[in-house]
Amino acid sequence: MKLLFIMVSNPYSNDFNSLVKFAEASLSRGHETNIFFMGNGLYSIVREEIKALAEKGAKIYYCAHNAEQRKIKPESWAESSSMYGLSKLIGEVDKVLIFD
Amino acid sequence: MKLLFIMVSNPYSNDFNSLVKFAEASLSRGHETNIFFMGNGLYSIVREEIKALAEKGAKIYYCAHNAEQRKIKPESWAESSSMYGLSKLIGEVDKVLIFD
Amino acid sequence: MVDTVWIIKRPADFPEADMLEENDMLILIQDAVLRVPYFDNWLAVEEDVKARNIKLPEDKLISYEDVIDIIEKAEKVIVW
Amino acid sequence: MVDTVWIIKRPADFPEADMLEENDMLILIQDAVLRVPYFDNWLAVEEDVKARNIKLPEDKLISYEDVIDIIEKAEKVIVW
Amino acid sequence: MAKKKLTVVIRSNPFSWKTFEALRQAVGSAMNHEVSVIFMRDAVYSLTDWNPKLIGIEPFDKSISALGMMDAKVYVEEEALRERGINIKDWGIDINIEPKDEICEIIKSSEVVLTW
Amino acid sequence: MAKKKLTVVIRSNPFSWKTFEALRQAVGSAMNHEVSVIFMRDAVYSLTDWNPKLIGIEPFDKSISALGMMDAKVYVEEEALRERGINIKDWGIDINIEPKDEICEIIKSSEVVLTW
Repeated sequence: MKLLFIMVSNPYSNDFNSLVKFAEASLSRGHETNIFFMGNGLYSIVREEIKALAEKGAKIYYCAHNAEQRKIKPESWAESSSMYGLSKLIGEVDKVLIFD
Repeated sequence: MKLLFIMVSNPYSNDFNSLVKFAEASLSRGHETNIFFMGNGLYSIVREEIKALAEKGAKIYYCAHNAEQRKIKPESWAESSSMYGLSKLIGEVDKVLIFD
Repeated sequence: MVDTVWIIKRPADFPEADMLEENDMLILIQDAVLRVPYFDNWLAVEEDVKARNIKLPEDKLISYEDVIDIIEKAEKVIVW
Repeated sequence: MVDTVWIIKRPADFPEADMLEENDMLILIQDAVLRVPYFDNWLAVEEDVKARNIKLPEDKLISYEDVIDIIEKAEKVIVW
Repeated sequence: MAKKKLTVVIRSNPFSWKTFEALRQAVGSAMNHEVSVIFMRDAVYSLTDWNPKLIGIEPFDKSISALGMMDAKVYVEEEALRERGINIKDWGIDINIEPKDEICEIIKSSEVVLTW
Repeated sequence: MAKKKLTVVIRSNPFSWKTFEALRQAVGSAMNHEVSVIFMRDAVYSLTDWNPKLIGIEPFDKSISALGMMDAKVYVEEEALRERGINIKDWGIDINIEPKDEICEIIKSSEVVLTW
């Protein structure tokens, strides 16, 4: 299946751990795994665990507006997107989990 | 008097607004105003409002360990410090307010 | 067959009773493992339970992979 | 003369009754302005009250500068 | 891309940036999906006549207007308003005050539910 | 620099990075001040035999040991333990289980109180 995780939570929260564990489990089951970072979730995009998920095949997106607002410059393996991009992703996947 | 504000709260929280308003009020009353950023509070050190407080005379400190952990590089008007530095500050001021 | 999988994160912050259907399933993660729900159909993520040193019946514990499998077969999922 | 100034941030998250002394003062900021305490000696920051469109008696409203003045004269301050 | 019945549920953190972000998400989603936005529990305070700028938060009036223009539906929990003794302001669009059991039905009939 | 009676009160967010940071602050402060650390309400879970690494959090055992070596005092709210039916683990230092009214006295007699 195609899964989308939306990460909005604060940095260094329990949600970060859950996101990483869920995404790893999704990848290990061979599912298409997308993660979208927005709001305060953006702060977590710079963590090593996210880079590792990207290397294992997770597709990483982020809200460019929130990144700019927070002065965060994601690396090139993360794709700049928007609320409209998120909406299209929601239309393409089977299930959505939001961590907020 | 000498006031110390410790900022630990999450970014884009109500505590950020309270911190800024309290610090402005403290400066307007002519008090020595110190702000120490640690933990998730570090994320707020890059906001314009904090720079403005520094320009008005607030002394800005941060926990270097937390900054490095979060990949945040504060500007030069902020002074790198530690938990020991915080402890010494607490010994030098009259009152301490923590926002967590 | 599960209709809605509810992922519960906070202790006792369960969905209102009106929202739950017979074939729904509650899955406890994070600090939600501290309180058992008044609804038979629940499971908890073992890692989150063990991390907090909470004792729950072994047959209620599942892995993150198991949760993904349950989500795949369910009609929908709501992180509550 | 105020002994301890308690800065309250969350609705109804007041200090335990045992902690409060007669000369203490509760100051409500942020969402704490949504609930009035069962303790006479309280004030609320006007900006936080007005921002939330809450009606409180005018004589209970103070500015951030006023809070700083109260803290200066008090024995100590605790952000609760 | 499939058009879905999508519901954004806002439950807590009134007077915060969270509501602003949730509504931005709802507006973005309303371009492709059939969107409902539900304010329940403490989040109902977000629809009163409050003043975000006073506490450093960006107002979300434009998002509410946009939801109206894109035919998204906005619902508020009736019980939550009553328990708090508050009224919502006129946001210039239809806001449906519904009892909790009706709110539950909307959530149950959605394909995608995003909670805030 | 004045040596002060300083109390760090940890009330919520057990199983989190917050407790780790609060204890780091307590250890740093214990070098110059007379430090008490109080665990009350849900924070008492932090002193049980839990396993932070399983959920991506750094253990704070070293901070607790350091507090012991620097003669800082650690207190736990007795009622909070009882209500939750839990026991604290042996952290290798004296941890004082005290009733709520005793905890209140410690807070009242402090010069600086840092709440978490």
